[in-house]
Amino acid sequence: MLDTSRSRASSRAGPLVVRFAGDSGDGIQLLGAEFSKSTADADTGFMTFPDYPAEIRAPAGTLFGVSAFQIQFGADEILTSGDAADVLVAFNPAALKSNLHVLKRGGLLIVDKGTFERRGLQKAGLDENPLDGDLAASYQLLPLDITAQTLEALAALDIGRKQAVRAKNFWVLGLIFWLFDRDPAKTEGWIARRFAADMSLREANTTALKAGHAFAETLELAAFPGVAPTRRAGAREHGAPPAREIVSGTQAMALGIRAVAKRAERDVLYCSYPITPASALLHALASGEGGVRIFQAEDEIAAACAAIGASYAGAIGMTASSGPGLSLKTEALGLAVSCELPLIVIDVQRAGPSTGMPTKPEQSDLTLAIHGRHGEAPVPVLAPATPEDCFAIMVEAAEIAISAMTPVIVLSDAYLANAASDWVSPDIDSLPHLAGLVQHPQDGFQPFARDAETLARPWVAPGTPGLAHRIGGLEKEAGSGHISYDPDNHAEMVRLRAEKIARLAGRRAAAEISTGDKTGDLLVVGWGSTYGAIRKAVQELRAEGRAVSHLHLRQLWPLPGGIDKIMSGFKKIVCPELNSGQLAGILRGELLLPVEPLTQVTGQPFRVGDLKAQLERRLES
Amino acid sequence: MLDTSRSRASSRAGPLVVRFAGDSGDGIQLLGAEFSKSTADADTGFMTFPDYPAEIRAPAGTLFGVSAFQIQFGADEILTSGDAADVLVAFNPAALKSNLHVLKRGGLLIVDKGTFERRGLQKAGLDENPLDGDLAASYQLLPLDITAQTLEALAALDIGRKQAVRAKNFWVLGLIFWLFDRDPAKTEGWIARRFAADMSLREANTTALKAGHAFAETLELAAFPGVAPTRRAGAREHGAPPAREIVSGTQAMALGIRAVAKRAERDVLYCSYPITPASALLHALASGEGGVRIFQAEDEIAAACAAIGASYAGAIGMTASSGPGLSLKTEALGLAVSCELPLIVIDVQRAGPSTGMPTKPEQSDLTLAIHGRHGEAPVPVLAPATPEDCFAIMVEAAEIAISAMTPVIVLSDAYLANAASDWVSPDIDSLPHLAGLVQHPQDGFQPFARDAETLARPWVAPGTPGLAHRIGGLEKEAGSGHISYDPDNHAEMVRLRAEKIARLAGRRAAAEISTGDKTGDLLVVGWGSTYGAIRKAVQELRAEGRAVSHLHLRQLWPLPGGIDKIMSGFKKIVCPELNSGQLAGILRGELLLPVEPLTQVTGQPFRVGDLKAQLERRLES
Amino acid sequence: MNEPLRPADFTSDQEVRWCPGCGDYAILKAMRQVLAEIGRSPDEVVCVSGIGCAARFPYYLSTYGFHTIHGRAAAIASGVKLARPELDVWVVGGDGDFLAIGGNHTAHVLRRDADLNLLLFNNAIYGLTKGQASPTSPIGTQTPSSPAGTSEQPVNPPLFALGAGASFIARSIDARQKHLPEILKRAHQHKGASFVEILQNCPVYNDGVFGPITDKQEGPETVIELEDGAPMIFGRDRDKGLVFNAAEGRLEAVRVEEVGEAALARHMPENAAQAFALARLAAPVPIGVLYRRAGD
Amino acid sequence: MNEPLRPADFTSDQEVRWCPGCGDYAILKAMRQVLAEIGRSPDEVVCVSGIGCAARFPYYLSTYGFHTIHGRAAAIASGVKLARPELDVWVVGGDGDFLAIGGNHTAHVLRRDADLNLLLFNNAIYGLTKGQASPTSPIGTQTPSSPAGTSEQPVNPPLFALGAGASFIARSIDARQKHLPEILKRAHQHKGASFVEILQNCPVYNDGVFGPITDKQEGPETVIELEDGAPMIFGRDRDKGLVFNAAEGRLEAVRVEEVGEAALARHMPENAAQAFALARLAAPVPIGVLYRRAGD
Ligand SMILES: Cc1ncc(C[n+]2csc(CCOP(=O)(O)OP(=O)(O)O)c2C)c(N)n1
Ligand SMILES: Cc1ncc(C[n+]2csc(CCOP(=O)(O)OP(=O)(O)O)c2C)c(N)n1
Ligand code: SF4
Ligand code: SF4
Ligand SMILES: [Mg+2]
Ligand SMILES: [Mg+2]
Repeated sequence: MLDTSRSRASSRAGPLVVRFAGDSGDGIQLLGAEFSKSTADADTGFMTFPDYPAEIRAPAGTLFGVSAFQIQFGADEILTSGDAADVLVAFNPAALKSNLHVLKRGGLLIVDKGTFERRGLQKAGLDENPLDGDLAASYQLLPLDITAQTLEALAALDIGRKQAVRAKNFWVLGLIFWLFDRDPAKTEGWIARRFAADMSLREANTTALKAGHAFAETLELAAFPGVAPTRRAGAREHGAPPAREIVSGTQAMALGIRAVAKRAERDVLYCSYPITPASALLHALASGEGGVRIFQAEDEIAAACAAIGASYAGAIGMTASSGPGLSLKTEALGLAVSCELPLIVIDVQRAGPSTGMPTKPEQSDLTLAIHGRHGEAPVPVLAPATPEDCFAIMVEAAEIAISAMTPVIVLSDAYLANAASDWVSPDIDSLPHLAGLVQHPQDGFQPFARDAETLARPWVAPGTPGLAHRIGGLEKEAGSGHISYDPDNHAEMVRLRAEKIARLAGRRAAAEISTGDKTGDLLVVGWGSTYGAIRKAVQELRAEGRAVSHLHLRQLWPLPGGIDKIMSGFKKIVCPELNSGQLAGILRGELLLPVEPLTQVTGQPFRVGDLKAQLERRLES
Repeated sequence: MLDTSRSRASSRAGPLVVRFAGDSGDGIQLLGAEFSKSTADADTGFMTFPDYPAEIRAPAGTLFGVSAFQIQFGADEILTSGDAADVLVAFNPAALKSNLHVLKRGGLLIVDKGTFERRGLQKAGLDENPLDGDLAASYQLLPLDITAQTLEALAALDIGRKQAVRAKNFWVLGLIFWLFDRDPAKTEGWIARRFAADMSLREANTTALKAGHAFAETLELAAFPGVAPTRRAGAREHGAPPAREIVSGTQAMALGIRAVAKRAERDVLYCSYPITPASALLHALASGEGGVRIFQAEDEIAAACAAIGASYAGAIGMTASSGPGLSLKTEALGLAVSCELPLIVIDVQRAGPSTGMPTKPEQSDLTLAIHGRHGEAPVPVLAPATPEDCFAIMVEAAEIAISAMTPVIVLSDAYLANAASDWVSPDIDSLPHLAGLVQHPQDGFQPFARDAETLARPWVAPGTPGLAHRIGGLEKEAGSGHISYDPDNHAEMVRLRAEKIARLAGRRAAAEISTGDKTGDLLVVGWGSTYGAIRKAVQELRAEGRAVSHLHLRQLWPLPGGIDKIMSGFKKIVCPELNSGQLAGILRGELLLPVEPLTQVTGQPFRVGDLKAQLERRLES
Repeated sequence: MNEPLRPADFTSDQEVRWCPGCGDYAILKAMRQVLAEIGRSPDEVVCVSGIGCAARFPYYLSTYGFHTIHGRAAAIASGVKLARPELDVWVVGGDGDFLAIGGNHTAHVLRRDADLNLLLFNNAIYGLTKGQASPTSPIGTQTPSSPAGTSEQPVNPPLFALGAGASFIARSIDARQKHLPEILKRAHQHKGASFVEILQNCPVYNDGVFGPITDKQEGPETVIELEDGAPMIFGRDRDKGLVFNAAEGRLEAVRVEEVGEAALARHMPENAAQAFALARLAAPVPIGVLYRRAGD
Repeated sequence: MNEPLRPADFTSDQEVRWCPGCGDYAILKAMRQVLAEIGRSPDEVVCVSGIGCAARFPYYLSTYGFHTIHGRAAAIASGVKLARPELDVWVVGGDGDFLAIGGNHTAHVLRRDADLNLLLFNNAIYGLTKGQASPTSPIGTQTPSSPAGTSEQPVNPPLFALGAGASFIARSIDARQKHLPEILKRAHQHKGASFVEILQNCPVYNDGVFGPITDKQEGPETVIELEDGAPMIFGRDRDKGLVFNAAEGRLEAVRVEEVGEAALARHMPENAAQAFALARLAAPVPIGVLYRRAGD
């Protein structure tokens, strides 16, 4: 019997990380999703991250065809999908080769040993069979004949070999369920529903699931100690346990967009051209439900323009893309700035420049979002911090867009879009009522008259009786909106457009430290998807007695109020980013403080351990 | 007889400014051009600025149809076309109304009084005839019946009335020649050549010219004292007086582009889509001479892409536009960055955002040029300081593009493009030999191997035997250029691309103060077309004993070496720009110094007087 | 708004700023008349344009108007129509706007058959930017950017529209103040995307590019007015007509007396092949509804 | 390089990464063979592509190659050809690349008739981005972005090319390893822009979208191979043919025995009207050179 006490020990100290890796055809993502659901059902907090291959359908068994899924779950607040895995299941040699580095020393390594034959090894570019080596010296190696076991379990069923082999992900799921003391019943129910139309598939998967579970028991594998249910604070606040769902950043964003349509009492027209990783959002909205219609345009410029047209016509125009698409939209965004139309622009960032690494996360479109238009064309920029924050950020973006009559850019990224955790569905009806924000024309309507507080101009859609008017991208006379080349008018309009955005800083929530004290040795300023990793690293440093705090910006432009005051409380300010120091540069320029960049441009999210080590170094220097 | 002694007095103190204003159909620009030539012939320094109406051909006599031309000339170094005019010639009421504010108090005001009748006044939106008012109290009013005088002079000729009226610009030219003691002979020669094909036009214009001259003499108008010849220093250095020409920024840039083709020994493919004010450059190059071919593309994206294709194929790809076009090119530029191809991108800036004010200068595309691409995509940015510098900057841009295998953005603007002065044609053969910069493949050719010093990769065009290879916008493996998703490789490539650009700072000339001492109370940092106005304002302040110096940046990115050192010598740093403070923001972020913006976003160049007053205020505060 | 609307009701307070003699004036006049005849309130009409002389159009109408960016009017109008299908949406632009930078949006809007009325003001030149060659400039056009004359084959707008899958293709001429309003009205009636090419003279940069067709004298000899179902006849004396050369798929001009009226081709706007031949016909220039998709 | 070149000489060292069964493999094979037959050194050949599965093509050839950005290959290739007219320049892209984002460049390159060979790999889907509808997807195509099926009329690529003024328009099929190389060679021979639509199966996202035409059994019944000057005959038993219905300008399928071979239309690639009819013909699907401009 294997001794899993080492990993048990580590599990008691903190959360656990499990990683599944196999061929694209092995059903790894499905396996991951089902394990996540059971984790949610166990009332345990978690965060997942799927790691797809870039190729559509690479040849089976190759290195570039490997698909992986990682989940971290456990007793504490779970902030990332984990730096390193406690358990790795490798479905073939390629999966082992490309994922082993993620497994902790001493972690549990389960491999499908039957796949480690000549062809499999060759496809993975391995000269020798690693199972013949000294893996067991570093890991708790558990070589199982997963494929064979699955086939054996399904031998009695009337299905072909190919189909039977496909059930091996459920066999592994059963095994893992046993390891973590999860109840397979719900999954059986799901299988029954999912494969209702195909009795033989249903039976095969259910049988495999049970067989894997039984196998683990028979083997007397030492189960991991039950991870305590850890419904996050607040979840139980209001009596009955609220419904919990698993959402990725993409799904949360889609829900947020529907919430905007509801609270603004206007249609949303979501205009996009497919691009990885933004297309997932297009798919999530494609049903056309909830007041959100989609328009798949011929390119990104058309998408941005159609959204502008929709906003001009009184709907809420949204457009989404990734880096190359945002680059293409820059001219159109300038028009929306000049005509002062509400518009929401989503950029799911990926590694650049140019086509770059389309499936990999990066935060390198920030300066483009802030500065990427000719002329003086300021635009507010927001970024969600976590998958679930992708919901709230959309509502905030709409609030800004409508109340200030401006385009707003929301910067998500490939990590946030795909990472998932569970959440309690937000109560949409309790959200702010966006319909109330609309500027109603006063007597003596002027399309470029302004609200005294917000400086917003009125939003009067075509069709409104008696208020027909003309707008355009040439400079406009303040008030009347007529074309004007007057020097002083231009200066005034440039000032007004800037001031309108600058005032948002005062109207919106001030910056606030999210972890730690108001003064200290080191302030770590982050933005976007790095929230979890930074928070965790800061928590760990604080646990070690270091005077470190974390400020996470959700509003990148204009910088939120009070940020200078916060910064003045620290000896040193470090800004970790998945780029070459873009926010750091902006903070330096705006605040004239020696904010230090801490950059990683690898197309990978920060690892908590790396970040912590780097921050430690900064504390010392 | 009028007393012009006041304006004489002022003329003695400094240079003179003459402004012609009339209807678009009055031949104002031609008049201005001929007067400029005579100024150059008189060996007097000057700077001119045409002020066209935005409309193509506005109805005659209207305010928006007014066309103007201003020239400053005189004994000192002439740096701008002048804040205010000593002499204004107004051809009609609309011209008077819209140009009078430019005339100095006490200046000479010549008007064609015959045009001040009911219809003319009405078209100009004037209820009363200003000539009936008290103009004479503020100006030396000289109402002449220009049209009638011209008609009378041409009465003997066999031409129609309409044609005869058209000659009035030459009548005025004759008058002005007399005023400034210029010899009409050369202009007569020019008329003879220009209208060689049309005897009657030739005669009409010559007659009008002589008549105007004679009229001034008859009237015993007091001529302005002869302005001394002031061939600029250096012009006579090399023995025989070199040939002098009048060039606008556009013409100088076109010559610079031809010089690049010659010195690089490669074709230039200049790809563009028409846009004001960049199209003038397209026109200047359209003949296809001097190794520069043009390609008028279907849009700006295609223009940028065709230029990239040309560079990939071993020619020098150039593409030019104005703000909206630069916005559209952003995605393509990212490709050139990623593939490390030489490319020259010219942006003749105009007032934005969006369509803005197409004919008006502004410097508001700087942050777009520096930051306007998704992903980490650094690009060098240069800006010429004067019309003639538009020549040199092209050669420098090419030197950078080829030696560092990178796109380079050159920021000109609507003012520089149109302003003209005279210059001594540069000796192209003495320019650096750009052909020598090309990286030749060593043994074991790798498309992404790098020169140790410049970090440039080799430029190997298709057709080169034995070196066929593939490049693209996906991340590339260092050296081989193969597609790579490796995290460390990506980090390294991002670093290399940034370092390659950063090294230019060291390889190129360090920053240098252009006016004033190395230390002082105030350093004025400018860039681009504001050079003349800033220099003049600083000169005047220095003449008044203020410790002010001027640093003018021609290289905006990467910032030139030594800039921090220079800045440390001053108590205060002010950055005047025709935008909302873009360079100031960059300097603050890069150098962490409290650089103060001094902004003007009116679509107008700085006036020396305004600038001086503003700088004075900064000195005091 | 129960009284009949007049052209003046569609006139904004903005001073019109085209060059004297520009063909755009005539188009504006026709449009105001048509809008009045259609009879919807100015508040229910939207005019979207790109950038160019033509694209100044919306400022001169009292309807809702959006003067956008160069080439993107069709894309923006698509968003307007998706958001507010009940409004009448007109899209106006020049040959540069619709066929150079905006060519792809034009093609896709036609393919999608969104219910927009697209009016192409074709003056075969870039007017606003001072006269460079456009995609419709005839070969040999000398301009500041093509001093030796252009060498590129021009776009044929109706053919382009046919290739893009348009469901309604028409052509008229700025100066034809009877014909043009008629065509605009039919474009408006058509459900789906209507593509109307209006030959427009730019007296400043491309005067007379369409030759004698706008001429009172020469016009009837060089232009053929298409009438649904009628034999294709033209000429001041209606003495010329078109026959269909089936072997080559071409329409050819003949003297009526030579072939007899019965031999003339009849204009069947739903016949795509005929539309193809009409689109390719250079002399006489066909005006009217060249194509309308069957059932549309 | 005096020995005859072989397909292997045009094979790069990069591992091909399309999905198993992708039609792109067959096109690659045909292309390597054709390049060998053409016989120019790989150093004198450039392959420019945009982004998409199809656009990975250049990596797998040993020629010069440029994998650019989505939709812009034609524009970039124009610059390459202007700079180096002596090189053979091929432009490769998918239906999204050439007809969605890149539609305008495709149209203008065809209009200008630059001497480029454009190969459109039409799988009627966006492959690389995981299966959204493309401009060539048939109405009703269900995809993640069109779960209820598309409702937009698709682009007809040869018709689009005709509308743009192309001088050479051809079509072939990935799996036809005799026909495809022949067409590629003719495209290469043509001076001016050659537009070749290659029907390409995407087994992952749009399997069988072209129905039975790639099928060994059904193919001959549903596809007609055009031969210059020859009567248009098809069918496994060569028992069917096309007649030209001049009144409607359509080609119609008939049984040869019913009308007699003499009544069949002959394929005249220089006849634009016939090309128009061929472009619009859905059954049988015409392959071969649909159009070649006279004199070109
Ligand atoms: C992105 C962009 N590119 C270029 C321009 C410059 N521009 C304005 S209008 C125009 C073309 C005008 O021609 P056309 O569309 O035919 O209209 P016309 O003036 O002839 O009526 C151009 C190139 C611009 N405003 N924006
Ligand atoms: C500017 C830009 N927009 C969108 C994308 C995403 N994208 C890449 S390929 C592609 C379309 C692929 O379809 P197609 O051109 O038909 O090629 P296929 O993959 O089917 O061969 C899209 C939308 C991109 N890379 N760049
Ligand atoms: S330039 Fe031509 S198209 Fe433009 S307004 Fe003048 S005449 Fe009309
Ligand atoms: S997704 Fe389709 S087109 Fe792309 S490689 Fe796979 S099979 Fe081929
Ligand atoms: Mg035009
Ligand atoms: Mg495709």
